Amino acid sequence: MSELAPKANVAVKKEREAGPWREAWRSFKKSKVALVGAGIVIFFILLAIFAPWIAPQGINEQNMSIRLQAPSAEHWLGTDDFGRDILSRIIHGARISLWVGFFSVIGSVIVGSTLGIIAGYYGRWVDAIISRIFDIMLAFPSILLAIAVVSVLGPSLQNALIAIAIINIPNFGRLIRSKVLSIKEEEYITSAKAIGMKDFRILFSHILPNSMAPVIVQGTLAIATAIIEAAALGFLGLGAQAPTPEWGKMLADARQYLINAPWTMIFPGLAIMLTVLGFNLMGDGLRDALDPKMKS
Amino acid sequence: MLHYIGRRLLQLIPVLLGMTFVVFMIIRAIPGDPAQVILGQQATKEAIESLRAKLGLDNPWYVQYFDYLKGLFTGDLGESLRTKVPVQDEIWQYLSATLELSLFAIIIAVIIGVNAGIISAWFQNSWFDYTAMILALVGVSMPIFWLGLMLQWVFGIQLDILPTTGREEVRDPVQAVTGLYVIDIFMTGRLDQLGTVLKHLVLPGIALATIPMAIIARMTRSSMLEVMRSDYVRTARAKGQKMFWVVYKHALKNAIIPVLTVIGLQMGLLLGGAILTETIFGWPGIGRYIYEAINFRDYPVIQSGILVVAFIFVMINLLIDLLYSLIDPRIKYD
Amino acid sequence: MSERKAILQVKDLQTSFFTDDGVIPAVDHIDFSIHEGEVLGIVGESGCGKSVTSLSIMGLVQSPPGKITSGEILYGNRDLLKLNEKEMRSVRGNEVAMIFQEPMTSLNPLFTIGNQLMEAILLHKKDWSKAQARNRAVEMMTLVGLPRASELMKEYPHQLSGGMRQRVMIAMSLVCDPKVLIADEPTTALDVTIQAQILQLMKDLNERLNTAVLLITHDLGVVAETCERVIVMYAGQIVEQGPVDIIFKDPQHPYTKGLLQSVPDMRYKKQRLYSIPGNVPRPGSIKQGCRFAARCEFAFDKCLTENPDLYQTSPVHQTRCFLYENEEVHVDDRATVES
Amino acid sequence: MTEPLLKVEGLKKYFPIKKGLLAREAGHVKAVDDVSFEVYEGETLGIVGESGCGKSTTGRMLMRLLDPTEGKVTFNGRVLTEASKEEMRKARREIQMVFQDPYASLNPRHTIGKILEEPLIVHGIGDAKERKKKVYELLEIVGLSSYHAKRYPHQFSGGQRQRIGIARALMTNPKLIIADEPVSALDVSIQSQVLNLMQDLQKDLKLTYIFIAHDLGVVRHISDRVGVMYLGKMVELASSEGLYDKPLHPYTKALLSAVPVPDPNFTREQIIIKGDIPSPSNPPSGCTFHTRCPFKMDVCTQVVPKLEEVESGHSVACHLYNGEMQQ
Amino acid sequence: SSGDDDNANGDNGGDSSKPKILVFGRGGDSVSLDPATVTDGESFKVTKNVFETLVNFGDQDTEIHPGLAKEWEASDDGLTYTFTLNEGIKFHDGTDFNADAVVFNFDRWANGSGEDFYYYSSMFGGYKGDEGHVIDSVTADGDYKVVFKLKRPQAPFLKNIAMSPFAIASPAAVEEKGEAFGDNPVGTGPFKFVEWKRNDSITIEKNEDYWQDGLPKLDKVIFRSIPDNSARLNALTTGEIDLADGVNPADGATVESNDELQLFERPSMNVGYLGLTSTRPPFDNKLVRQAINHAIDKQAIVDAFFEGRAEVAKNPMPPVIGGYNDDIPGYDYDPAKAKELLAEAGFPDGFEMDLWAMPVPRPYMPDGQKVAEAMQKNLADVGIKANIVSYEWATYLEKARNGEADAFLLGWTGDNGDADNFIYVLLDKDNIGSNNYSYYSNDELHDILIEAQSTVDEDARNDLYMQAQEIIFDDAPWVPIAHSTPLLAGRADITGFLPHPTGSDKLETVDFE
Ligand SMILES: Nc1ncnc2c1ncn2[C@@H]1O[C@H](COP(=O)(O)OP(=O)(O)OP(=O)(O)O)[C@@H](O)[C@H]1O
Ligand SMILES: Nc1ncnc2c1ncn2[C@@H]1O[C@H](COP(=O)(O)OP(=O)(O)OP(=O)(O)O)[C@@H](O)[C@H]1O
Ligand SMILES: [Mg+2]
Ligand SMILES: [Mg+2]
Repeated sequence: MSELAPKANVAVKKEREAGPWREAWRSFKKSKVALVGAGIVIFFILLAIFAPWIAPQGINEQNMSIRLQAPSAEHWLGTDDFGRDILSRIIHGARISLWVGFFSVIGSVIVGSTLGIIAGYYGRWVDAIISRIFDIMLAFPSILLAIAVVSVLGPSLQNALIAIAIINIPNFGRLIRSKVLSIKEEEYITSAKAIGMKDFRILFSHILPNSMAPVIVQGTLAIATAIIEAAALGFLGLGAQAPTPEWGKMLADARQYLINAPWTMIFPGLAIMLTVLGFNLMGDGLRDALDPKMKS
Repeated sequence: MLHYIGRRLLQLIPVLLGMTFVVFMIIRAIPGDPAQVILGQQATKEAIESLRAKLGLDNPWYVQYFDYLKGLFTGDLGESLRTKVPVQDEIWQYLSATLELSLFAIIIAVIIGVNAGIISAWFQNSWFDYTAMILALVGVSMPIFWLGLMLQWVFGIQLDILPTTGREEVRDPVQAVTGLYVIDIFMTGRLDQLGTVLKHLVLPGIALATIPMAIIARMTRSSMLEVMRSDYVRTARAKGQKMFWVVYKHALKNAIIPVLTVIGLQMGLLLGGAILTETIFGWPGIGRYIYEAINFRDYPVIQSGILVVAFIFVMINLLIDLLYSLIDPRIKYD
Repeated sequence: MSERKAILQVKDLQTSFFTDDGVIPAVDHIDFSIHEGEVLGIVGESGCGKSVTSLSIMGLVQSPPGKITSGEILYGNRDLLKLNEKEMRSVRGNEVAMIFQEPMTSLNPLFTIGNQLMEAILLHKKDWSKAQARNRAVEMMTLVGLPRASELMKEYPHQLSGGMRQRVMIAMSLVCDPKVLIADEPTTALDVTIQAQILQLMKDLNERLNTAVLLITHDLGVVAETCERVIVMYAGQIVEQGPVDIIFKDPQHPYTKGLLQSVPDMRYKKQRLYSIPGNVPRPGSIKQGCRFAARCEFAFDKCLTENPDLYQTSPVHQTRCFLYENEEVHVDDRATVES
Repeated sequence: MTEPLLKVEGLKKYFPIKKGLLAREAGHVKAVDDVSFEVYEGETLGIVGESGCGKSTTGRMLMRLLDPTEGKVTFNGRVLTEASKEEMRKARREIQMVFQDPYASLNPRHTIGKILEEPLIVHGIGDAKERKKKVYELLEIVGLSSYHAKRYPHQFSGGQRQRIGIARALMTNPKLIIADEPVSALDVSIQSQVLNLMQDLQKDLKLTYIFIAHDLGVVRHISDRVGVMYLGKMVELASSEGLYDKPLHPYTKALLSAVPVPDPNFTREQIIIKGDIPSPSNPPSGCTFHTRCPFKMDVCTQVVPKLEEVESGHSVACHLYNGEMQQ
Repeated sequence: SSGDDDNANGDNGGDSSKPKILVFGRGGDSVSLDPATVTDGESFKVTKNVFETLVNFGDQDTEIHPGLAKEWEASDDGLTYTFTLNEGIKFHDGTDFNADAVVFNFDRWANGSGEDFYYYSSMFGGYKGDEGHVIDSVTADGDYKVVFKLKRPQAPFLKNIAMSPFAIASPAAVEEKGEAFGDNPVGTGPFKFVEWKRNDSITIEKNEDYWQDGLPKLDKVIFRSIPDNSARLNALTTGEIDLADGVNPADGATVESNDELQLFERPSMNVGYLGLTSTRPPFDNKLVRQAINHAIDKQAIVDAFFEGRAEVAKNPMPPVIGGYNDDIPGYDYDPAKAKELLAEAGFPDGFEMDLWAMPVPRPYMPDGQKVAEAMQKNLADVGIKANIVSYEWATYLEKARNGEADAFLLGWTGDNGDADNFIYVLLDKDNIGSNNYSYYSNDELHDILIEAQSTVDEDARNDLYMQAQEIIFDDAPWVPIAHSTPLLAGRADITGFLPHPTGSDKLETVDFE
């Protein structure tokens, strides 16, 4: 870089600003709602990264003598039935939810996209088989599928993550498949063929990059859903195991204190809602920025 | 048209068969033994072995699978390992409970969601639009079980104005005819029960309706916005038509098609996905039925339950597809 | 030639779009009028503001982001811009009707042709019975040369070809005997043979019903064959205006000249086409000077700094170019023009 | 007589229409139905016709972007219709295409530099530096500048995009360029720029064009010979003077008379033909134009007229003329 | 009475002839209403009120009282029992209850096979013809006398006979209904079966011809399943149900502070424990097991997660059972001692282990997950890193039974209040692979337990069990945690409700004030 003349440097920068991703970022920036969403998401990401330093307490510092205390100066969000600081647990819990959200979605994107591309590109019986598999998975009530998967693998955070990833595979698969089908018909693909390009190159250098925008949007929204699904599994006792401060599990554990100590129940719920809201807002903004024509 | 339905139904067969196979394999992969569950914690090993033999669980899986399929083709959904009740005898009772709740929820969701979406699109960027869309986002962001508990806490316990569990006042039960109580009370002439039946529907209904309502509202809005920009809407206005009719006649009919898809999908999700709501509100529905069957490793119930839910899901979507052709004369299925 | 009354006068109309990228004055202070029974053409390249002009007259500019920021549109002695929504509705379709570019999408695909035609009638003829409306609809369809009119009433738009749909649109716009018909590129989407049919039809109707027609197009050939007077627009402004035979024979504005020369003529083969250098600017992108200056081979310093007025170069001819600044003639009443 | 650069014989494309329970083929759209013509080196062959008559389909089949149902395409002595996939891919270096919608045919996520370089990479021409040089060279040739290479398609105007499309087609030094409505999407003032560019390039680079369009003025301007298509068939083929000055086929006559001329004083005998173009899935029997033809005879409804040369270099498929010759 | 007046959806208002309906909310539905065929408590909860047994347990204990039989006599060798039946009792279908009916029922059970009558085969050593079958014959001696002959003495015979599965069903109905009897139960009990909405509710109504005068007090009882404990309590609060089984200990105080509600405690006859699989290292080392016993702060657990409504356990059976050894000191909470023992066992730095937590609440362990969490902390304090593991209940049981767990939480509720039903069943080597989940095996203990089974003399028998408990204490195969007092809650105006330690409550004396 240093070898470039300053003028060239400016020019390069200016040109780069005009790329489609830059354009998207520019229009994303314009949406206040999307920025609020991104703000919330970044806030929780920071919480997750710096949890050990931010949180006043660790995950499992039990102190039976201060069980179920209402929010106070000392414990902003109160304490739970082990006398642990709820705020601290929520902060640590951000790690879990984001982790599950991100990685389950990455898992479904990888598997789903691969299947979707194969189906969309090769068509015929390959498509028929893969599409039928997607149909089967979609017709399966998703929470039951998750329960079944977790039952097979045993309850743990990791398995909940796998279950959620599996549930979402057909969504991404279908999305990519239909995208591939429509991009296949685009004129720039015809023109790529017309210059004598090989299929493989068309697939990876033209079709794939152009299908990414909706995947990113769908991915962001799927993170939101995944967080809720993870919480639901946690709530059913099929997710993270104690003393992991998974938000859904915290909620489940707090159920019996709904009347006596509602704060144990309200705050983890709010944490889930806020995070999910953040991802949803951001996904919406991304959709408008990246792919205005795509519908939810 | 009939051809089309025929083809769709034909296509259904491999999907449903694949489904039974997947379910069959999954539930047998789940550790835990029905015999153990049936006999409980106290059971001896021998007792369990002999029960397994009696239930035919010691046959190779393919024998069991083909037996099950054979049953299916003769309309036999199998019988519960635990209660010995044939699945087809009791499934309707659960299904109808879920159907009633889901229908109630989807009706609320459609009425409110569609109208909110329309008004938001009509008055784009107004305060109503912003409020409705933020609420819709909050709606899809709320864990349903949390919402359910909060509703119980507020309306059931703090305000004490609505019942929190079940479908009916058990002291004065509804005589089930169709299983849809709102209809049954008309058939049995017990209109006085209407109030309690509806009251029982309210909280679980709201909990269940929130997410579809939000999704429908958002979908309607974006679909309406697109349609409102179309040439024929401009034509309608150029004729001098009132905005209200432009929106509700010309635009809505066109905008509703993608919304219908969403409604169909959501209805399907409600059917199978109401487990949490059903658990929290003590609703004796199919979700809980299957969930409990999973806990009890009641294989035939799980298999047939999921099969029935999937079947209804697929049928709803077929119905929605047929609805399209009613709405849109361009869509001809043949 | 007879003297005709102006039926619709557009005065100093400015319509702007308030977008994220700034304010776009899509129509920038234009004045013109349509006379009873005449066919007035507006030509211009894509994006020059033709459609926005017509939508402004109808009060159908999409808002937000669009807004009429100044001017008057006088219909008779009423300013359409001052009417409330209800009054405006009674004008739309009734006194001023409009047909659009895309016959494929301008009819609602989910309602029958009959339904849509009768809707247009019953909206304005409140006391008519359905049967009356149906008769009228069939009558109008027959008038525009649609075969099997009464059967078509029961059919849906997708069952009709593009030419038939455009005829339906024309029939629909005429059901209430409007005084003014605005046709925004009514034939652009059609094939030439069909275009010829539709243009012929419009000319016939104009003669028979004496409806004033504002024909918007980008095709100079269509203007030459159909219109009496023409307005040439460029980047939101009128750059030249006058009778068709004068403007086509003796164009004044360099843009009009260039445009006429760059069209390949089917009748003979030119060795090389004239081409105007550069691109069509987006409205609002040129802040200073004549909007055509950058592409104009006659441009001089003043053109780059000042925006020329529309100079009256003859009683019937106006040009927005400094070259004609000094040839201006004065006419007392611009509304009454001899042609 | 020299060998034609491209020879097309009996080209057909039937698209199946699927129907019913098991998606049986219930019929065909006869998009292109037995079209033959030749293109000579250095000339421009124009193809005109109304929408849906099979112009694009023909163009695409020449490049095997669509596989013909029947027929033979010979390019430079090679039979393309029998070439393997790989051979065909290589042949595309010599035949290139320019598309109607310049925006849709450029990958929105690639820079112009990348878009232009790609044909070279695909055909393994030159090293990185040479390729870059060639990109800049062509940008200049089509009237853009080298700094445009870093931009994305959406940052250009329609005319500029079409120049890019043309530049891309020229990257591999092709012999033949098939231009499918290259100016239809452009404004008049831009259209003339592009037409001029194409003419200049043809002269400088000795290109051969097949120029597909529906605008008869444009076709006349650019073509040496013109073929008129109607409903999948070539109904008339002649030198452009011959065709425009003395059209033979009733359809050609009607077409020519329907084109509005930008001269208010020009009057001509207008032949307004009635009705719409019939559907290619159910074309009329005999001569497909008989349903709209003002000169319809009995034979027209039954016998398909053949494209026959009635004057030197002027062929027509019409019983009015074919009959003459028979008598 | 105005019993129903404050009920949220009360019907007809307050006239005194209004039927008294009790809605009993509970955690699950019954499996079948033929008590002989089922094993689950939720089925017995209903059948207990539809059917009756020859002899009854006490109202809140497992002492034996007359039931359908007004008196009985055992021979000295403990091999013959003669029951004299009450006269004039009719089944709900109108047929007579008599000696033939009793014989019919016992024959039906004895002729079973496989798992038809699980409790019969497990309590009486199998079916007719089996090696271990205890009952030699059951014969009628006239209309109202039944004679049981045993092959060998069985100490808890009467307690067994009193168990819900051995309730007498109408022979006519059994024969008529066949397989469907479980859906149409006919007994002699205070309530008659009316309707069963599966997974939702079971309705039984007053048996007007009940043989005990003035009983039952209620006109109707509706058992409703509401799986979630909190939801069930909510339903009670809002008046949708009148009585709630399975109240979370945490909610005990809430109920007590609510004037409209009252709290019931079910007398404890259970044990909750942490099993240490003694075949898995390092739990094969007695010192390690003892160390863990010292490491866990049982009192704190009881205080926090049983809300104090339990007794800290030191033996594998609760104090109400005859033969309980109160002299055993128990392992006190002593982390230092625990560390010492660990060091002695060769684990000065502790070790890592899996700690299995029950996924479902059970009366003996209201919240296994939380107990495990507390234990995890205790173990961490002595250097043991415990990872909490949980499986779905069915899986959990199967895996634990296979000995796959290092340490697991579990518990037991007694069936008949006999020591054998705890110690032998849970800790004898015979029951490894069945209810001896901890794989504990001690031959000395085995001999004692076998001897006790056939010792008819009460005191001698109790001595044997005292010894047994000492052995177990020393070997420490478990960490006994608590004998809980399961909670129920009901409307304040409920009277005469006496929760039974076995979990099956008789409702004939229940009334509204
Ligand atoms: N909804 C809108 N939002 C923002 N800008 C708009 C909108 N509609 C029109 N414009 C702007 O107004 C200008 C004029 O548009 P208009 O549709 O009148 O052009 P036109 O002359 O009809 O072109 P065409 O021949 O393409 O139909 C365009 O440059 C466009 O940028
Ligand atoms: N993939 C396809 N499947 C079925 N029918 C097709 C397909 N492609 C084209 N057709 C049909 O073939 C006919 C000829 O199409 P083609 O695109 O070649 O026409 P065209 O002359 O290029 O028209 P236009 O001027 O509209 O571009 C049309 O009727 C069209 O509907
Ligand atoms: Mg326009
Ligand atoms: Mg084409």
